[in-house]
Amino acid sequence: MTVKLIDTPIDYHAVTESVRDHRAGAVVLFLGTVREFTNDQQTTALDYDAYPEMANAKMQELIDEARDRWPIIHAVIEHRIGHLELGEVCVAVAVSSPHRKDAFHAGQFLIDELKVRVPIWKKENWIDGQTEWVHPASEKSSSPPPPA
Amino acid sequence: MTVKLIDTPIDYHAVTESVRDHRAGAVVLFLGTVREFTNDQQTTALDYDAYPEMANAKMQELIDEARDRWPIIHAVIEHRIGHLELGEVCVAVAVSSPHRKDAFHAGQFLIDELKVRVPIWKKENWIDGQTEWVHPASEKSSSPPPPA
Amino acid sequence: MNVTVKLFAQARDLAGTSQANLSLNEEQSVKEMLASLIDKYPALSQIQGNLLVAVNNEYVSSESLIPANAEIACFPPVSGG
Amino acid sequence: MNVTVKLFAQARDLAGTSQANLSLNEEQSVKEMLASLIDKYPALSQIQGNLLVAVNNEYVSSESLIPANAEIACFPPVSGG
Repeated sequence: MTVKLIDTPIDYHAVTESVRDHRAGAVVLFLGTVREFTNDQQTTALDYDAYPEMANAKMQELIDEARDRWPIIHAVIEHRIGHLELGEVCVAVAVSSPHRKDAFHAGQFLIDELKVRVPIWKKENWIDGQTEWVHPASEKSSSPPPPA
Repeated sequence: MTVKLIDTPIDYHAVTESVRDHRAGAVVLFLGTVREFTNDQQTTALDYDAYPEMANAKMQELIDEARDRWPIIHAVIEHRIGHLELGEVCVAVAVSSPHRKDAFHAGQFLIDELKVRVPIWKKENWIDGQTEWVHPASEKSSSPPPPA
Repeated sequence: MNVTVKLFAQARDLAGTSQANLSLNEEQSVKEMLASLIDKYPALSQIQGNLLVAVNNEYVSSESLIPANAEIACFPPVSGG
Repeated sequence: MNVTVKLFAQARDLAGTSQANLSLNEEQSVKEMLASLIDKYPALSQIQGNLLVAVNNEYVSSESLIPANAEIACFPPVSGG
Protein backbone atom coordinates (compact mmCIF):
# COMPACT_ATOMS: atom_id res chain seq x y z
CA MET A 1 0.00 0.00 0.00
CA THR A 2 1.61 3.23 -1.07
CA VAL A 3 -1.17 5.51 0.21
CA LYS A 4 -3.31 5.13 3.29
CA LEU A 5 -5.80 6.99 5.49
CA ILE A 6 -5.55 5.72 9.02
CA ASP A 7 -7.54 6.45 12.18
CA THR A 8 -4.90 5.16 14.60
CA PRO A 9 -1.37 6.54 15.21
CA ILE A 10 0.88 6.48 12.16
CA ASP A 11 3.84 4.11 12.52
CA TYR A 12 6.30 6.33 10.69
CA HIS A 13 9.16 3.96 11.43
CA ALA A 14 7.35 1.25 9.43
CA VAL A 15 6.61 3.79 6.70
CA THR A 16 10.32 4.68 6.49
CA GLU A 17 11.45 1.06 6.52
CA SER A 18 9.05 0.32 3.66
CA VAL A 19 10.85 2.70 1.29
CA ARG A 20 14.41 1.58 2.10
CA ASP A 21 16.09 -0.29 -0.74
CA HIS A 22 19.59 -1.31 -1.83
CA ARG A 23 19.10 0.79 -4.95
CA ALA A 24 18.56 3.91 -2.81
CA GLY A 25 21.27 6.16 -1.49
CA ALA A 26 18.75 8.56 0.03
CA VAL A 27 15.56 8.42 2.06
CA VAL A 28 13.58 11.53 2.97
CA LEU A 29 10.80 11.36 5.54
CA PHE A 30 8.47 14.26 6.21
CA LEU A 31 6.21 14.28 9.26
CA GLY A 32 3.49 16.82 9.83
CA THR A 33 2.81 17.11 13.56
CA VAL A 34 0.15 18.88 15.60
CA ARG A 35 1.63 22.26 16.53
CA GLU A 36 0.54 24.04 19.67
CA PHE A 37 0.75 27.64 18.45
CA THR A 38 -0.39 29.26 15.22
CA ASN A 39 0.67 32.86 15.60
CA ASP A 40 -0.91 33.73 18.96
CA GLN A 41 -3.63 31.11 18.90
CA GLN A 42 -3.18 28.04 21.07
CA THR A 43 -4.35 24.65 19.82
CA THR A 44 -5.26 21.79 22.14
CA ALA A 45 -6.11 19.20 19.47
CA LEU A 46 -7.04 18.75 15.80
CA ASP A 47 -9.78 16.76 14.11
CA TYR A 48 -9.24 15.59 10.55
CA ASP A 49 -12.06 14.72 8.18
CA ALA A 50 -11.54 13.18 4.73
CA TYR A 51 -13.38 12.12 1.60
CA PRO A 52 -11.69 8.71 1.64
CA GLU A 53 -12.15 7.44 -1.93
CA MET A 54 -11.06 10.70 -3.51
CA ALA A 55 -8.27 11.30 -0.97
CA ASN A 56 -6.77 7.90 -1.75
CA ALA A 57 -7.10 8.49 -5.49
CA LYS A 58 -5.48 11.92 -5.25
CA MET A 59 -2.62 10.70 -3.05
CA GLN A 60 -1.92 7.93 -5.55
CA GLU A 61 -2.06 10.49 -8.38
CA LEU A 62 0.54 12.60 -6.56
CA ILE A 63 2.86 9.62 -6.29
CA ASP A 64 2.38 8.83 -9.98
CA GLU A 65 3.20 12.43 -10.89
CA ALA A 66 6.27 12.43 -8.66
CA ARG A 67 7.47 9.21 -10.33
CA ASP A 68 7.17 10.91 -13.71
CA ARG A 69 9.34 13.80 -12.50
CA TRP A 70 12.01 12.15 -10.35
CA PRO A 71 13.74 8.73 -10.28
CA ILE A 72 11.87 7.52 -7.21
CA ILE A 73 12.39 3.98 -5.97
CA HIS A 74 9.57 3.88 -3.40
CA ALA A 75 7.14 6.51 -2.14
CA VAL A 76 4.53 6.19 0.60
CA ILE A 77 1.98 8.63 2.02
CA GLU A 78 -0.04 7.97 5.17
CA HIS A 79 -2.49 10.52 6.54
CA ARG A 80 -4.20 10.30 9.89
CA ILE A 81 -7.91 11.08 10.28
CA GLY A 82 -10.00 11.63 13.41
CA HIS A 83 -8.91 13.25 16.66
CA LEU A 84 -5.22 14.10 17.23
CA GLU A 85 -3.56 15.47 20.34
CA LEU A 86 -0.68 17.94 20.44
CA GLY A 87 2.53 16.61 18.94
CA GLU A 88 0.91 13.66 17.19
CA VAL A 89 1.83 12.84 13.58
CA CYS A 90 -0.91 13.84 11.13
CA VAL A 91 0.89 12.90 7.93
CA ALA A 92 3.98 10.91 6.96
CA VAL A 93 5.55 11.12 3.49
CA ALA A 94 8.54 8.89 2.73
CA VAL A 95 10.53 8.76 -0.50
CA SER A 96 13.64 6.85 -1.54
CA SER A 97 15.78 7.56 -4.59
CA PRO A 98 19.32 6.87 -5.76
CA HIS A 99 20.44 10.45 -4.99
CA ARG A 100 19.43 12.86 -2.25
CA LYS A 101 18.36 15.86 -4.30
CA ASP A 102 15.60 13.88 -5.99
CA ALA A 103 14.36 12.49 -2.67
CA PHE A 104 14.16 16.00 -1.19
CA HIS A 105 12.41 17.44 -4.25
CA ALA A 106 9.91 14.61 -4.49
CA GLY A 107 9.17 14.68 -0.75
CA GLN A 108 8.55 18.39 -0.80
CA PHE A 109 6.38 18.12 -3.91
CA LEU A 110 4.25 15.39 -2.33
CA ILE A 111 3.49 17.30 0.86
CA ASP A 112 3.06 20.65 -0.92
CA GLU A 113 0.58 19.19 -3.39
CA LEU A 114 -1.17 17.06 -0.77
CA LYS A 115 -2.05 20.28 1.03
CA VAL A 116 -3.55 21.73 -2.14
CA ARG A 117 -5.28 18.78 -3.76
CA VAL A 118 -6.13 15.97 -1.39
CA PRO A 119 -9.64 16.26 0.14
CA ILE A 120 -8.79 16.23 3.84
CA TRP A 121 -9.84 18.94 6.27
CA LYS A 122 -8.53 20.06 9.61
CA LYS A 123 -10.61 21.43 12.47
CA GLU A 124 -8.74 23.38 15.15
CA ASN A 125 -9.71 22.92 18.80
CA TRP A 126 -8.61 26.20 20.37
CA ILE A 127 -7.77 26.47 24.04
CA ASP A 128 -10.88 28.57 24.73
CA GLY A 129 -13.07 25.60 23.76
CA GLN A 130 -14.00 26.98 20.33
CA THR A 131 -13.54 24.84 17.24
CA GLU A 132 -12.84 26.14 13.75
CA TRP A 133 -12.47 24.52 10.34
CA VAL A 134 -9.23 25.65 8.72
CA HIS A 135 -9.77 27.29 5.35
CA PRO A 136 -6.64 27.74 3.31
CA ALA A 137 -8.55 30.05 0.97
CA SER A 138 -8.56 32.64 3.71
CA GLU A 139 -4.81 32.30 4.35
CA LYS A 140 -2.34 33.99 2.12
CA SER A 141 -0.01 30.99 1.93
CA SER A 142 -2.16 28.63 -0.12
CA SER A 143 -4.00 28.54 -3.40
CA PRO A 144 -7.12 26.49 -4.08
CA PRO A 145 -6.91 23.28 -6.08
CA PRO A 146 -6.99 23.63 -9.85
CA PRO A 147 -10.48 23.20 -11.29
CA ALA A 148 -8.97 20.51 -13.57
CA MET B 1 23.74 15.37 22.02
CA THR B 2 22.96 17.06 18.75
CA VAL B 3 25.86 15.56 16.79
CA LYS B 4 27.37 12.10 17.06
CA LEU B 5 29.77 9.73 15.34
CA ILE B 6 28.73 6.16 16.03
CA ASP B 7 30.27 2.80 15.16
CA THR B 8 27.08 0.78 15.65
CA PRO B 9 23.82 0.98 13.65
CA ILE B 10 22.12 4.37 13.79
CA ASP B 11 18.75 4.29 15.56
CA TYR B 12 17.08 6.80 13.27
CA HIS B 13 13.75 6.33 15.02
CA ALA B 14 15.31 7.64 18.24
CA VAL B 15 16.94 10.47 16.27
CA THR B 16 13.56 11.45 14.84
CA GLU B 17 11.79 11.22 18.19
CA SER B 18 14.44 13.48 19.71
CA VAL B 19 13.51 16.39 17.43
CA ARG B 20 9.73 16.14 17.83
CA ASP B 21 8.22 19.01 19.81
CA HIS B 22 4.81 20.60 20.40
CA ARG B 23 6.17 23.79 18.87
CA ALA B 24 6.94 21.96 15.62
CA GLY B 25 4.51 21.43 12.77
CA ALA B 26 7.16 19.77 10.62
CA VAL B 27 9.89 17.17 10.98
CA VAL B 28 12.24 16.28 8.14
CA LEU B 29 14.48 13.23 8.37
CA PHE B 30 17.18 12.48 5.82
CA LEU B 31 18.86 9.08 5.72
CA GLY B 32 21.89 8.32 3.61
CA THR B 33 21.98 4.58 2.89
CA VAL B 34 24.57 2.30 1.29
CA ARG B 35 23.59 2.07 -2.37
CA GLU B 36 24.47 -1.00 -4.40
CA PHE B 37 25.12 0.64 -7.77
CA THR B 38 27.05 3.78 -8.69
CA ASN B 39 26.64 4.01 -12.43
CA ASP B 40 27.76 0.54 -13.54
CA GLN B 41 29.94 -0.20 -10.52
CA GLN B 42 28.59 -2.59 -7.91
CA THR B 43 29.31 -1.96 -4.23
CA THR B 44 29.29 -4.72 -1.62
CA ALA B 45 30.07 -2.57 1.43
CA LEU B 46 31.47 0.77 2.55
CA ASP B 47 34.04 1.69 5.18
CA TYR B 48 33.87 5.13 6.77
CA ASP B 49 36.82 6.83 8.41
CA ALA B 50 36.60 10.09 10.33
CA TYR B 51 38.69 12.70 12.12
CA PRO B 52 36.44 12.57 15.16
CA GLU B 53 37.22 15.83 17.01
CA MET B 54 37.01 17.96 13.88
CA ALA B 55 34.02 16.05 12.47
CA ASN B 56 32.05 16.70 15.66
CA ALA B 57 33.09 20.36 15.68
CA LYS B 58 32.12 20.80 12.03
CA MET B 59 28.77 19.05 12.45
CA GLN B 60 27.98 21.33 15.40
CA GLU B 61 29.05 24.34 13.33
CA LEU B 62 26.62 23.29 10.59
CA ILE B 63 23.78 23.11 13.08
CA ASP B 64 24.69 26.53 14.47
CA GLU B 65 24.71 27.98 10.96
CA ALA B 66 21.37 26.37 10.14
CA ARG B 67 19.89 27.86 13.32
CA ASP B 68 21.02 31.29 12.21
CA ARG B 69 19.28 30.86 8.86
CA TRP B 70 16.04 29.06 9.73
CA PRO B 71 13.73 28.90 12.78
CA ILE B 72 14.80 25.44 13.81
CA ILE B 73 13.44 23.91 17.00
CA HIS B 74 15.74 20.88 17.17
CA ALA B 75 18.38 19.48 14.82
CA VAL B 76 20.41 16.29 15.16
CA ILE B 77 23.10 14.72 12.97
CA GLU B 78 24.42 11.19 13.50
CA HIS B 79 27.06 9.70 11.20
CA ARG B 80 28.12 6.08 11.20
CA ILE B 81 31.80 5.11 10.97
CA GLY B 82 33.40 1.74 10.33
CA HIS B 83 32.12 -1.04 8.10
CA LEU B 84 28.62 -0.82 6.59
CA GLU B 85 26.77 -3.39 4.55
CA LEU B 86 24.41 -2.67 1.64
CA GLY B 87 21.30 -0.77 2.64
CA GLU B 88 22.60 0.30 6.04
CA VAL B 89 22.15 3.90 7.21
CA CYS B 90 25.39 5.90 7.04
CA VAL B 91 23.97 9.25 8.13
CA ALA B 92 20.77 10.54 9.71
CA VAL B 93 19.86 14.23 9.75
CA ALA B 94 16.66 15.27 11.55
CA VAL B 95 15.24 18.78 11.84
CA SER B 96 12.04 20.14 13.35
CA SER B 97 10.59 23.60 12.76
CA PRO B 98 7.21 25.31 13.03
CA HIS B 99 6.66 25.19 9.25
CA ARG B 100 7.65 22.61 6.67
CA LYS B 101 9.58 24.75 4.19
CA ASP B 102 12.16 25.65 6.82
CA ALA B 103 12.57 22.03 7.89
CA PHE B 104 13.17 20.96 4.27
CA HIS B 105 15.64 23.78 3.60
CA ALA B 106 17.57 23.23 6.81
CA GLY B 107 17.69 19.45 6.31
CA GLN B 108 18.99 19.81 2.79
CA PHE B 109 21.56 22.42 3.87
CA LEU B 110 22.85 20.17 6.65
CA ILE B 111 23.44 17.14 4.45
CA ASP B 112 24.76 19.18 1.50
CA GLU B 113 27.31 20.96 3.69
CA LEU B 114 28.17 17.84 5.67
CA LYS B 115 29.33 16.29 2.41
CA VAL B 116 31.57 19.27 1.70
CA ARG B 117 32.97 20.20 5.09
CA VAL B 118 32.87 17.39 7.63
CA PRO B 119 36.07 15.29 7.68
CA ILE B 120 34.64 11.85 7.04
CA TRP B 121 35.77 9.57 4.19
CA LYS B 122 34.17 6.69 2.42
CA LYS B 123 35.98 3.66 0.98
CA GLU B 124 34.09 1.64 -1.60
CA ASN B 125 34.33 -2.15 -1.52
CA TRP B 126 33.62 -3.12 -5.12
CA ILE B 127 32.27 -6.52 -6.07
CA ASP B 128 35.57 -7.52 -7.72
CA GLY B 129 37.29 -7.33 -4.33
CA GLN B 130 39.00 -3.99 -5.02
CA THR B 131 38.65 -1.14 -2.55
CA GLU B 132 38.79 2.55 -3.43
CA TRP B 133 38.69 5.75 -1.40
CA VAL B 134 36.03 8.06 -2.79
CA HIS B 135 37.40 11.45 -3.78
CA PRO B 136 34.79 14.06 -4.46
CA ALA B 137 37.44 16.27 -6.07
CA SER B 138 37.50 13.86 -8.97
CA GLU B 139 33.72 13.90 -9.33
CA LYS B 140 31.97 16.74 -11.03
CA SER B 141 29.21 16.97 -8.40
CA SER B 142 31.20 18.33 -5.48
CA SER B 143 33.50 21.17 -4.65
CA PRO B 144 36.25 21.05 -2.04
CA PRO B 145 35.76 22.71 1.33
CA PRO B 146 36.53 26.39 1.55
CA PRO B 147 40.08 27.07 2.76
CA ALA B 148 38.51 29.20 5.51
CA MET C 1 -32.70 13.56 -12.46
CA ASN C 2 -32.00 12.89 -8.81
CA VAL C 3 -28.47 13.38 -7.60
CA THR C 4 -26.87 12.77 -4.25
CA VAL C 5 -24.15 15.20 -3.23
CA LYS C 6 -21.72 14.13 -0.54
CA LEU C 7 -20.80 16.93 1.82
CA PHE C 8 -17.65 17.18 3.94
CA ALA C 9 -16.13 19.25 6.73
CA GLN C 10 -17.67 22.68 7.16
CA ALA C 11 -20.05 22.09 4.25
CA ARG C 12 -21.47 19.06 6.07
CA ASP C 13 -21.66 20.93 9.37
CA LEU C 14 -23.46 23.92 7.85
CA ALA C 15 -25.91 21.76 5.89
CA GLY C 16 -26.43 19.49 8.89
CA THR C 17 -26.14 16.40 6.69
CA SER C 18 -23.45 14.40 4.94
CA GLN C 19 -25.60 13.73 1.87
CA ALA C 20 -27.81 16.18 0.02
CA ASN C 21 -30.46 14.79 -2.34
CA LEU C 22 -31.26 17.19 -5.16
CA SER C 23 -33.61 17.04 -8.10
CA LEU C 24 -31.93 18.58 -11.13
CA ASN C 25 -32.90 19.03 -14.75
CA GLU C 26 -30.77 17.22 -17.32
CA GLU C 27 -27.67 19.05 -18.58
CA GLN C 28 -27.31 21.28 -15.57
CA SER C 29 -23.97 22.84 -14.76
CA VAL C 30 -22.02 22.61 -11.54
CA LYS C 31 -22.91 26.24 -10.87
CA GLU C 32 -26.63 25.44 -11.20
CA MET C 33 -26.26 22.37 -8.97
CA LEU C 34 -24.59 24.59 -6.33
CA ALA C 35 -27.45 27.07 -6.57
CA SER C 36 -29.95 24.27 -5.91
CA LEU C 37 -27.82 23.01 -3.03
CA ILE C 38 -27.65 26.42 -1.38
CA ASP C 39 -31.34 26.95 -2.00
CA LYS C 40 -32.02 23.77 -0.01
CA TYR C 41 -29.37 24.43 2.67
CA PRO C 42 -29.17 28.23 3.01
CA ALA C 43 -26.45 28.05 5.69
CA LEU C 44 -24.05 26.98 2.93
CA SER C 45 -24.21 30.51 1.51
CA GLN C 46 -21.66 31.46 4.22
CA ILE C 47 -18.95 29.61 2.27
CA GLN C 48 -20.58 29.87 -1.14
CA GLY C 49 -17.60 31.46 -2.88
CA ASN C 50 -15.24 28.77 -1.57
CA LEU C 51 -17.13 25.59 -2.35
CA LEU C 52 -15.34 23.04 -4.52
CA VAL C 53 -17.08 20.30 -6.48
CA ALA C 54 -15.73 16.89 -7.47
CA VAL C 55 -17.30 14.48 -9.92
CA ASN C 56 -16.05 10.91 -9.79
CA ASN C 57 -13.07 11.98 -7.65
CA GLU C 58 -11.95 14.78 -9.98
CA TYR C 59 -12.25 18.51 -9.42
CA VAL C 60 -14.59 20.15 -11.92
CA SER C 61 -15.09 23.77 -12.92
CA SER C 62 -18.34 25.60 -12.32
CA GLU C 63 -19.20 25.48 -16.03
CA SER C 64 -18.96 21.67 -16.28
CA LEU C 65 -22.17 19.72 -16.74
CA ILE C 66 -23.29 17.28 -14.06
CA PRO C 67 -23.30 13.79 -15.63
CA ALA C 68 -25.91 11.20 -14.73
CA ASN C 69 -24.95 8.38 -12.37
CA ALA C 70 -21.82 10.14 -11.18
CA GLU C 71 -20.48 10.44 -7.66
CA ILE C 72 -20.73 14.09 -6.73
CA ALA C 73 -19.14 15.77 -3.74
CA CYS C 74 -19.04 19.33 -2.46
CA PHE C 75 -16.62 20.70 0.13
CA PRO C 76 -14.54 23.70 1.21
CA PRO C 77 -10.86 24.16 0.23
CA VAL C 78 -8.79 21.31 1.59
CA SER C 79 -6.56 21.73 4.66
CA GLY C 80 -4.89 18.39 5.23
CA GLY C 81 -1.26 17.78 6.08
CA MET D 1 60.03 22.99 15.89
CA ASN D 2 58.63 19.46 15.90
CA VAL D 3 55.08 18.99 14.69
CA THR D 4 52.86 15.95 14.53
CA VAL D 5 50.51 15.75 11.57
CA LYS D 6 47.50 13.47 11.83
CA LEU D 7 46.75 11.65 8.59
CA PHE D 8 43.41 10.21 7.53
CA ALA D 9 41.86 8.00 4.88
CA GLN D 10 43.92 7.68 1.70
CA ALA D 11 46.60 10.00 3.10
CA ARG D 12 47.11 7.62 6.02
CA ASP D 13 47.10 4.58 3.72
CA LEU D 14 49.65 6.08 1.34
CA ALA D 15 51.95 7.28 4.13
CA GLY D 16 51.54 4.00 5.99
CA THR D 17 51.03 5.85 9.27
CA SER D 18 48.33 7.82 11.04
CA GLN D 19 50.81 10.34 12.48
CA ALA D 20 53.72 12.02 10.74
CA ASN D 21 56.40 13.65 12.87
CA LEU D 22 58.08 16.54 11.06
CA SER D 23 60.81 18.94 12.02
CA LEU D 24 59.97 22.40 10.69
CA ASN D 25 61.58 25.78 10.95
CA GLU D 26 59.60 28.49 12.74
CA GLU D 27 57.14 30.51 10.65
CA GLN D 28 56.75 27.90 7.96
CA SER D 29 53.66 27.91 5.79
CA VAL D 30 51.18 25.12 5.22
CA LYS D 31 52.64 24.74 1.72
CA GLU D 32 56.13 24.25 3.17
CA MET D 33 54.82 21.80 5.75
CA LEU D 34 53.19 19.80 2.94
CA ALA D 35 56.47 19.78 1.02
CA SER D 36 58.25 18.33 4.07
CA LEU D 37 55.49 15.77 4.52
CA ILE D 38 55.68 14.60 0.92
CA ASP D 39 59.45 14.57 1.10
CA LYS D 40 59.19 12.14 4.02
CA TYR D 41 56.31 10.09 2.53
CA PRO D 42 56.77 10.24 -1.25
CA ALA D 43 53.66 8.11 -1.92
CA LEU D 44 51.59 11.13 -0.86
CA SER D 45 52.63 12.88 -4.06
CA GLN D 46 49.90 10.83 -5.80
CA ILE D 47 47.24 13.00 -4.15
CA GLN D 48 49.42 16.07 -3.64
CA GLY D 49 47.09 18.50 -5.41
CA ASN D 50 44.12 17.37 -3.36
CA LEU D 51 45.48 17.40 0.16
CA LEU D 52 43.64 19.56 2.69
CA VAL D 53 45.12 20.82 5.93
CA ALA D 54 43.33 21.64 9.17
CA VAL D 55 44.82 23.47 12.14
CA ASN D 56 42.92 23.16 15.41
CA ASN D 57 39.88 21.75 13.56
CA GLU D 58 39.70 24.56 10.99
CA TYR D 59 40.59 24.37 7.32
CA VAL D 60 43.56 26.56 6.46
CA SER D 61 44.90 27.86 3.15
CA SER D 62 48.31 26.91 1.81
CA GLU D 63 49.73 30.36 2.63
CA SER D 64 48.82 30.20 6.34
CA LEU D 65 51.62 29.82 8.82
CA ILE D 66 51.81 26.72 11.00
CA PRO D 67 51.44 27.83 14.63
CA ALA D 68 53.34 26.18 17.43
CA ASN D 69 51.51 23.73 19.68
CA ALA D 70 48.61 23.35 17.29
CA GLU D 71 46.78 20.20 16.27
CA ILE D 72 47.56 19.67 12.60
CA ALA D 73 45.82 17.25 10.27
CA CYS D 74 46.18 16.43 6.60
CA PHE D 75 43.67 14.51 4.50
CA PRO D 76 42.04 14.20 1.08
CA PRO D 77 38.72 15.88 0.17
CA VAL D 78 35.95 14.61 2.41
CA SER D 79 33.38 12.09 1.19
CA GLY D 80 31.02 11.44 4.10
CA GLY D 81 27.26 11.22 3.99
